[in-house]
Amino acid sequence: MTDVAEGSATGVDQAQRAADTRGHVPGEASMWFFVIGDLLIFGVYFVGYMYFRGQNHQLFLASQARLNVDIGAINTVVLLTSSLFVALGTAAARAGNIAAGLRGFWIGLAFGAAFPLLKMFEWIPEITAGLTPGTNLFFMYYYVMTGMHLCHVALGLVILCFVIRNLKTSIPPKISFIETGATYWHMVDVLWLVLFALLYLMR
Amino acid sequence: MNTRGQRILLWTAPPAVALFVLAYLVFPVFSPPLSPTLTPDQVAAFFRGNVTGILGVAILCNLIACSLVPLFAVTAVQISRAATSSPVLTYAYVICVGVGTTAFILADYCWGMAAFRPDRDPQLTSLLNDMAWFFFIAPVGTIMVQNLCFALSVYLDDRPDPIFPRWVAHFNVATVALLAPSAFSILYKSGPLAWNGPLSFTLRLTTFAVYIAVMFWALLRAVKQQGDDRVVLA
Amino acid sequence: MAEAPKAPTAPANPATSRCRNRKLDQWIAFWSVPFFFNVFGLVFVPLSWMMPPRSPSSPTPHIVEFMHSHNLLIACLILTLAYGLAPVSNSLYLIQVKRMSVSPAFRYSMMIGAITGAIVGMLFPMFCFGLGAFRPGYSPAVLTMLYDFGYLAFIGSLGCFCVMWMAFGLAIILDENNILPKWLGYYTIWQYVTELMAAPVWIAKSGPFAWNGLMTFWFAMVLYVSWQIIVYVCIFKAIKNQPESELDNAPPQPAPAAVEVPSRAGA
Amino acid sequence: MTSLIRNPLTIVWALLTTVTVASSLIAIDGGASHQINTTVTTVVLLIAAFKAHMVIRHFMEVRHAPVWLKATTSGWVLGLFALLLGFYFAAL
Repeated sequence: MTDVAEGSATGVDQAQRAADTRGHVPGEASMWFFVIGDLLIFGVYFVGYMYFRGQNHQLFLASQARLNVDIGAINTVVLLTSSLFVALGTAAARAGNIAAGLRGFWIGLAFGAAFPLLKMFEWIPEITAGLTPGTNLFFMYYYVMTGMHLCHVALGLVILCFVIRNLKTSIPPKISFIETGATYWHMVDVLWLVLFALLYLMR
Repeated sequence: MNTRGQRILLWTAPPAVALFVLAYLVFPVFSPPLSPTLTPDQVAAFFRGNVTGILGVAILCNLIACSLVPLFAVTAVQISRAATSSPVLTYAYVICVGVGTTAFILADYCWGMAAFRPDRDPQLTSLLNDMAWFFFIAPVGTIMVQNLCFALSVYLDDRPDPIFPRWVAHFNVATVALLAPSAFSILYKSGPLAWNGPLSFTLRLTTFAVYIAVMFWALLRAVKQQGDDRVVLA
Repeated sequence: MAEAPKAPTAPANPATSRCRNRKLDQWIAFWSVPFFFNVFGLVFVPLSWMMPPRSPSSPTPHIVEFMHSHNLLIACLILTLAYGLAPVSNSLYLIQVKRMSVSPAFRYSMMIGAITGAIVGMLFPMFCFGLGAFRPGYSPAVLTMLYDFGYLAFIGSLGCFCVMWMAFGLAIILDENNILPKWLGYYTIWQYVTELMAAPVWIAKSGPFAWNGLMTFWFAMVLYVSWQIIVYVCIFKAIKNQPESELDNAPPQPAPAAVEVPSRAGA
Repeated sequence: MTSLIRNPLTIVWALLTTVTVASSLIAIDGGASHQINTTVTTVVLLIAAFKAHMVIRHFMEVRHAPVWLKATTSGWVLGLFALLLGFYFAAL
């Protein structure tokens, strides 16, 4: 993964200051292709959920009542905090403060790792209570969308580990790769914010 | 890198062929081949009456199902020596071998499964028998493409001393034409194209036997000529 | 172990005596792809109406009637003759991955994924449909099982294709020879992630997550078809742009004064 | 530590956390009977849109990005939430 940024890193670094006035694409442009694509794919899922919810409001409301809003809200804050430290770490690394950058990414990784754990505390009681994807359409959406999101979280944690390795081993660190990893992680955050509103909160 | 390994692998083919011939000769389903027009009850009765023979051959074929793979693997190596621009034909050949061999194994499983519990519902025994025949006779698509890939690599090799003589390629194209009719066994329950008919069954198996013999000879010759030439790994 | 074909930098021998197209093998393999996919599409949609998929919850008489339609047999026949071209279309990915600066493990994973995928995703479901039409005497219970088996194996066979596309996407992203564009690698990764979303077809019998559902079939199909077309366009460009000197059958370099092509030197 | 607190990113984070808690409370208060509640839904979705916008702008640093990226991401947020609210109200 670290090799991804190799080619363009130095060039981007030097060009970065000059380009700041016109606007700087954080991370690699090809990664943005992935991020926007992913946002669109999830967008289709969100709109599909809303459409099918409209067909059967009562079923969705009744099923929604069985979710654990507390863990959902805690998870939202956990991801937001993780994103904050990743953003702080990125800014520090860009400013040349490697130690602060590493600290930011480590704390971000720790908060990020708490997300799947909390998810398990949420899912396992639900599954043992008989609420499986086969229960009804709401729970199918619930498990598919949160499951997909969890896959993204897992991939994001792996990417954060590579970013930390990059910060530790390469001097100077490859800023474009760090930004790419951070961008992906924030996208995971954005998707969760929408999921939280759609699955847990709306009435 | 000398060619000893290739020669060893090639010589595993004759004993494998001998075992296949043995399996063919003692397999009750093939003497004569079961007619597709049998009713489920007749099929079930046949399987009840021949449990030992069918299970014995199913077990044997389970063990030797992949034993011709070394011959195909050596063919793939020789294809990759041809003067083509990329290993595309080698890769296609290898994937085709994997798919074709698995189809054969599935056929063997279905026959074994039918004989394992012969007092099963006749409907299911008949279904397993049909499925076995489908997998055994019909899926000629991969071996056709496989032989075409081989033939193409020979045709495209325009060096003055090609690896294979031209007629081997012509022969491979001819086998493609001769194997194609057995795909039609899906459509017919009687006549020459049914799975027990002369075109689908006899012609197909004869062609395959001759093909293996010819390729064995051609590969022996090619490996011998290869000598110390290095092979580029695909 | 990275086997980047170290292309000799000297320009190709201008006196290319043999005027035929050196990449003929790649082009023949490439043009079999549109042929194969068209046959595939024609057989599944207008000939047999296997696709778009019928509902998993359709009443048994409808299933029985569908499984008895003679066109399923003809579809099965055509596919049996043509399915050997699927390995050719897969080997086109493999030759491009071979040119990349990544480990051979990537293309070997893809090769194994292609082998297993062709069996469980194509040959087996095809025969499930064919068998029902072949012998009209089967009981409705058996026919329903074949129907389920056919559709679930066809639409719900995930792992083999996932490993293939994961290896393909990663290879593109990690490659340093720029054989295929980087964004295609990311595109492949999200195509692969969407494929995971087909898992609910094993649970839902109706609605958007059934095997004929809006999410699991239609949405995945739109993504897949556009991805597949773009991949082949990129592969077309990659074959076209491959320099002559990098080919396995590149003309012998004048420098070592080789008398004849020793044995596909150069790669 | 003071630099961390005064950092604009931290202020954004504090804002986001506050609205998260607020939207959870609104939902719990307003939807205890699990009836359709258009006010709660509208507020909650608008808060989510705001949060997504803030994360994209500030954490993803799209604020400093070229116009095409700003337009695409804002277009996604606007389009998505317009569609969500549209489908929600259309089905009432």
